[in-house]
Amino acid sequence: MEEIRTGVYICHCGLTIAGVVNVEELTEYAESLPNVVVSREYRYMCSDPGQDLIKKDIKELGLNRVVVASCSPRMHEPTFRKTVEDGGLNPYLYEHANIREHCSWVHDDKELATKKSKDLVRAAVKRVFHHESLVTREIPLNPNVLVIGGGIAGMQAALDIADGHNKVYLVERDPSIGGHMAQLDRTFPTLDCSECILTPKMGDVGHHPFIELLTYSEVEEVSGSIGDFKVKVRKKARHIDESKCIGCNLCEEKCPWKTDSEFEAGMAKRKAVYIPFAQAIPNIAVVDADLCAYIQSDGKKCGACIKLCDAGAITPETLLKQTDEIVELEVGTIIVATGYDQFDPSVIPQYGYKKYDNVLTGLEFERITCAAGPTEGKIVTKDGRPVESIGIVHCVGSRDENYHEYCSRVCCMYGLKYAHLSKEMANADVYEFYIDMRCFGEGYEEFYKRLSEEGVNFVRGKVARITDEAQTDEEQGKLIVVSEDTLLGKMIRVPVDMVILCSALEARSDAENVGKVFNINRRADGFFLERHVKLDPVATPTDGVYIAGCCEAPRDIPDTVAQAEAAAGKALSLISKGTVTLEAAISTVDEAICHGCGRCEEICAFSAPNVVTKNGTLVSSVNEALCKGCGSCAVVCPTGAIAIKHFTQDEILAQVSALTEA
Amino acid sequence: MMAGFEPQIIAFCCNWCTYAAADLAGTSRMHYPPNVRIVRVMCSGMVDPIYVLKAFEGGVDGILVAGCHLTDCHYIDGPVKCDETVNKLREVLHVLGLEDKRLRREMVAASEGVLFAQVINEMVEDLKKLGPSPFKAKTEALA
Amino acid sequence: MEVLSPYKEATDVILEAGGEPLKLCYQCGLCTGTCPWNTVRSFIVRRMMREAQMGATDFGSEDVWTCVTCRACVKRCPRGVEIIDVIRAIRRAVASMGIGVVPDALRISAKNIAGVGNPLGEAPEKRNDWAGELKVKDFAPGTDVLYFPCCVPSYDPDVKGVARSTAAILDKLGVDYGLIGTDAKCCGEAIRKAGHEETFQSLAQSNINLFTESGVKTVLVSSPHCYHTFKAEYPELGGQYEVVHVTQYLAELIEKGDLKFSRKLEKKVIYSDPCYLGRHNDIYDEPRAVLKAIPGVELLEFPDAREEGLCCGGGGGRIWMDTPKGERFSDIRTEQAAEMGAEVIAVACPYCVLNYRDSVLSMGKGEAIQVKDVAELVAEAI
Amino acid sequence: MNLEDIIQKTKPYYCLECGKCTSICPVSRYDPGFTPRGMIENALLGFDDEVVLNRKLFSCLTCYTCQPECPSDVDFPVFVREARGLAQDNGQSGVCAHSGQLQSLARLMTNPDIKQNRLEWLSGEHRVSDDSDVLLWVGCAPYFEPIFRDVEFSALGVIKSTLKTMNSLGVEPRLLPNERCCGHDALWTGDFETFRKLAEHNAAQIREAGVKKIVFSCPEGYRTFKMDYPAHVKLDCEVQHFSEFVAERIGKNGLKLKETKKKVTYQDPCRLGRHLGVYDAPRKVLESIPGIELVEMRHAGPDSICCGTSAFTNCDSHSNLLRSERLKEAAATGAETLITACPKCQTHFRCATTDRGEERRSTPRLEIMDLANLVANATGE
Repeated sequence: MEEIRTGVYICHCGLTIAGVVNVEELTEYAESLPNVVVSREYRYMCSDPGQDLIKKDIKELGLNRVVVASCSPRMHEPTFRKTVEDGGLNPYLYEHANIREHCSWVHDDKELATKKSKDLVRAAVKRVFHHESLVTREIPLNPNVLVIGGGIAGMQAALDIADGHNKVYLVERDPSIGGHMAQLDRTFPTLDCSECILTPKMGDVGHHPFIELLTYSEVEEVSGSIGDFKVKVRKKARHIDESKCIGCNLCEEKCPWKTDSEFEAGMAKRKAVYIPFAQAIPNIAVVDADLCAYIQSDGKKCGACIKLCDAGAITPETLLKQTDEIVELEVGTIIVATGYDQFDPSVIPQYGYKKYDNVLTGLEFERITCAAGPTEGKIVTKDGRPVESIGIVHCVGSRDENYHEYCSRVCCMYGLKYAHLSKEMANADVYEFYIDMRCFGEGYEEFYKRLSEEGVNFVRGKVARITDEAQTDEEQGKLIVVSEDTLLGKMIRVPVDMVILCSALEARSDAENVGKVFNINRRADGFFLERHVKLDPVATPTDGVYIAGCCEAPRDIPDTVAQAEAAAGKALSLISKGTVTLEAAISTVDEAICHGCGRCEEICAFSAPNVVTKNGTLVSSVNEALCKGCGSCAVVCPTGAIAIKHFTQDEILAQVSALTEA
Repeated sequence: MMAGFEPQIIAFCCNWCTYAAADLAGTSRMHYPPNVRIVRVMCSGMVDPIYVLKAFEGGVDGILVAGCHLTDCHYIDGPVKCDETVNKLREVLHVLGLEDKRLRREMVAASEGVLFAQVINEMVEDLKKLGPSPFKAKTEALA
Repeated sequence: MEVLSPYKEATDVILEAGGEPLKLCYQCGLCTGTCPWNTVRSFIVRRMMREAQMGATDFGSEDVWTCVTCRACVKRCPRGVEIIDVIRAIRRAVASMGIGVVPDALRISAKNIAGVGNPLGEAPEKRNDWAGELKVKDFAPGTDVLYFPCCVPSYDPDVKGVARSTAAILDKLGVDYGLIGTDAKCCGEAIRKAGHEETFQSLAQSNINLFTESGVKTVLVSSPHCYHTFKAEYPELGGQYEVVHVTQYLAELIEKGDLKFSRKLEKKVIYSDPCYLGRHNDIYDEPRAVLKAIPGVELLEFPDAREEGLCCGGGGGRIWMDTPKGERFSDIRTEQAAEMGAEVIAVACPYCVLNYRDSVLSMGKGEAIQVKDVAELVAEAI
Repeated sequence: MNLEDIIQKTKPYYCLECGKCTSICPVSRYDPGFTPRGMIENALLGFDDEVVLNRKLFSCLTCYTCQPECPSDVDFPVFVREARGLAQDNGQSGVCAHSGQLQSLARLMTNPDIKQNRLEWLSGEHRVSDDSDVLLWVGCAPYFEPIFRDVEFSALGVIKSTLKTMNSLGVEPRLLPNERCCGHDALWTGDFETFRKLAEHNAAQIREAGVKKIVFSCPEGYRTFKMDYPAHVKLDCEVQHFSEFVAERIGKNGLKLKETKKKVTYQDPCRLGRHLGVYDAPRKVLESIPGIELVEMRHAGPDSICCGTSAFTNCDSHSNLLRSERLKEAAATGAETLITACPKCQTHFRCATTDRGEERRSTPRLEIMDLANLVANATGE
């Protein structure tokens, strides 16, 4: 075994250390420690002459370990690691003792401070004995980016990245991109038409030379790690020849098989072959195989579309033979922007959703006010009557421990938007039932004030129930919204023609599976968890995987776009660097010891360890690109097979036992 | 209780929060008793029970295990794991008859230099009241 | 269990009566927290606003008549709601539609104003009798200034001094001024706030006609209430005049050096800002400048002076209504003035004079504290 | 002491290098790097470092499978034990499982001043007596309780069952509030200093209490008291394993056992079986429970296979394979429950059966319990 030759360097830091700690005594003491061949003191170790001392000693005295006792390692450990490296040693053969922040600056008894410094130096010397050379590695980063979700977040991120001439694969589950925003009529607080601002972006995405669109597709499997992900995407069969379809929509017009239109929130019908909405990108049809009689009868029934399609895009072959296709992609970074689901208010029976025709969700009302929607933009009841009064119920499923504890952030504002549209389009009396009005964005409070001016009746109270049981003549034939007016301390009954439930935004029902595919954790509320809520809001525990938009938490369009651009920025910054640096002080497995029990795999927040079969036995294997070196796996390892490089048990116990000596 | 007894404390501090808090206490020149020696770990979740047991074997009078608050962790959930380790360890140490206050678990954020100094002050006070660790006799006997 | 349904018609009545600003109220309650009533009794301004929004106003409640229109709440309202307009609208609804009860005292005053043009029920022809031996000339076309003393100094024997002092000062300075004939009527400010809009309209129209016929350009007033209505409300009805409050007039003369004092008033004087001079019209400095200019006067300030000044309790028609002992703002201020060692409470509003003099007497402080209008003090010192 | 002294003391020089030991050694079967014969040879050839500084020295289970087969009667386990003492002095202590906590606890327990809280689990349903001359050895169970919660093992559960059974046999034993680890693991890993201190402390406590008889639920404590203490401390009392204690009362003293329908197999703990030769008593106890069907594993009695780890060292991948093999043998009998009479066997078997990622494992997940648990359940009112 190599002889350990340690050099110890004590910094005066001017007088900030030397004024309290007896540096001469300390230096003399350090030299007496085992394996220490030289010990020196200097006014400023971090200065060039100070660093030169170390380099010179490494060469002349053959040092193979170095300890500097000075300020906090958080300040100068990188400096001295560099010095040691410049001197010809591995930078990890270095240990730092903090005798300034942790000693001379907090103690004034010189004798005790000197004693403490001796302890800290001794601990560093004993610890550095066990240090080993470690190598940080750079691996190349694949510049291609995968974006999941073709809503506003995914589109924005894709455009930002593609505009920098980087290849983006945009995967969307539905037949068209656009997401929830395509279903919205107008956007608060400016009231610009959602379609007008969205469809140009959709077009840009559709035509972008650097964006490859994979609609009607879902990611099935992700392997690898930052810089080098391998992704399997299932491209579902559209049952049409995509290259031939010209989007003429003749097939849909003639198709006799109907079902509720997803895009119209079930308020209108679509056919078995359909284009989801007029501005769909790509503007090609898709066949709902479950509904298509031709497919279901194995070609024995119907087939109207085949006859009508002049372009030859629909043929017996496409309908009967086309199957899902698995596309394999290789990318360096991934942005997950899978959006949200609207909370289903029918689980709150007292609100009568699905029981009363004129109790609607926000998304349904969006379609009602939309000129292209099922009522051609007229606010009317289900049976076509004009609406004279509307109740808007806030916090349906939000801020309620029975459903979702969190605030959905957008409901106050879209509730106000509905109030405005109800006033403007139907001149209706509007009653807005709220708990708190949360109007925090740019122009939002002003919008609220404007709605007050427009004469909206704001009722502070969470609605208790919605009923059609009239108690007075005025209530006959109406829906009655029952609540406390908490500001008056009185129960209130408001008869209205229509009720809009401002339903919560909730995590996608399949968020758990999506989280597993991309190794993203979820909060208790089901949304994806960011790396740090304040300082790393779009990163996830998995390096190279970022999140944007409502999959992370409910948010409005401006925040979503900002977050999408932030996620794109993260990806672009990696692409611009071109490589990924791997942490050196990470977990390592002694395969002779490891049982492959999987406790490490279970506890790791980054999915770095994986139990694999090697030579017929199970053993844990650590993915170096994923491991952050936190050490929790080593704590749970029952056998002692796992060690954290640079923080091994030997190293820390050497330090501990050195501190308990003398 | 010994007159003039000065307890010996080892503090395992996570690199990102509590170690930084101790640095901040230094930069702010907050004075606290020199009875503590800090061992830097990357994460409080990295603290193995053996580190604590070995320190007690060595005769220290008190141990602090400190790291980030639950939501600040650099490694997502290190503090939760640390809590589990410390809680289990506490049960073991209780059977051994060690006073609960000799093992302290704290969450001290990087900004909480004041809290760090306060924790050390309190520990020194508490440990002075408790007197030397029952394991100290052994070290001294062996020495 | 009382269950409420929004009563849109009731809200509409209030809106039509000028209560439009109530829409803006978002029920934060700062008005209630600011309202001075809540230092002596409960008066939930926010709830009145809420009830008006929901058409749930109790028009029979005494609270309809409680507000002194001191404007403290409006000054602070985060949404800029003109709360006084809403209160006025509610009162208007009661007075004009008979859907509630007008308090007796107010009904009498209103009847007097409507009948004889002044709230005291005095004969119109006696309006200028206060001048007596001062022989103030009648205003005629070409006269520089019309002096309009307000009904209270004109008729109330205890307050006549305000008008007489003003006249004396004007005389001494040789100002070309006159009094309008006995056809003049109450300015109507307070009765309008008390909900009697029709009465106000008729008073205003009558005064405007009279002023216009007489060729009035500048009106000098002793009452901030006259000041306010002439300045802010008459123009909409066609009466455009330069309106000057006595304190402004005096301050300007002092500034120019035209007004010289010959006597010292060795007194500690504390000044109480009238709401309609202060918060309604932002006149704070002039009265103080006048007082400071009087030789020997040591000017004290209430702890809550200027923008924070406490009302005397006489605005919004309250001057005609009885306020129970223990709830009178002027009592609170008199007590404060006494504690601070003030010998004189100086005011610049006839309603304030009435209320403070009443407080000083009823509290038995008549020996220690005098209540004087700023004009009275000036007259004493020249 | 150097290796030469150990050789003189344990006499491996009679070794014929026949290799029977290695061929029968359960560790060698999975770990070709571990050979008892090779280790003896290295020692005899003077390659001390090859023996003493080699972490494989700590892989020996000291299970006594080899020694009975040795034509020259070399006591390999004792040779290993002594060599480990030398290894410890040279900084080699193998790879401690559970990060060395258990070794550390034993050392901490040598301290005379500690005031343990080791009997807090006692409740009203247990009957103990401070006058009794029969001692129930609780040992390390209170420490194992939190540490092995992760593998779903309750060491105190075994103690409680033992106590309950003793109570139903009309015995109210004494429990010592200040007993310490018996020192078994310290002894077998070569930490003789710790062993000596623990032995002296325990002996003093027991002498002071005037105990005549000690009942163990742990065969390691039993072995240590019976075979190792006499060489170090003076202690004059009878020691007995729980199985023996119950076996000699079957049919007497009115021990009534409820019918328990269960097909079980029995793991002979190395210490109880090969070390001490107790094979019949546990079986007799099992057979006395109505409804219990005992099926033997392929390797049973003296041929029994160790649970795979001893003294919490070198619990490595080979140990795991051994453990897995043994569990498969147990499962192959068709028994639903594996009965053992040693808490250490349970920790090790349960560790294997609580491994994560069930779908990828071949280790059978059968129920594991201590003989005492089974008996106590059968005595239930």
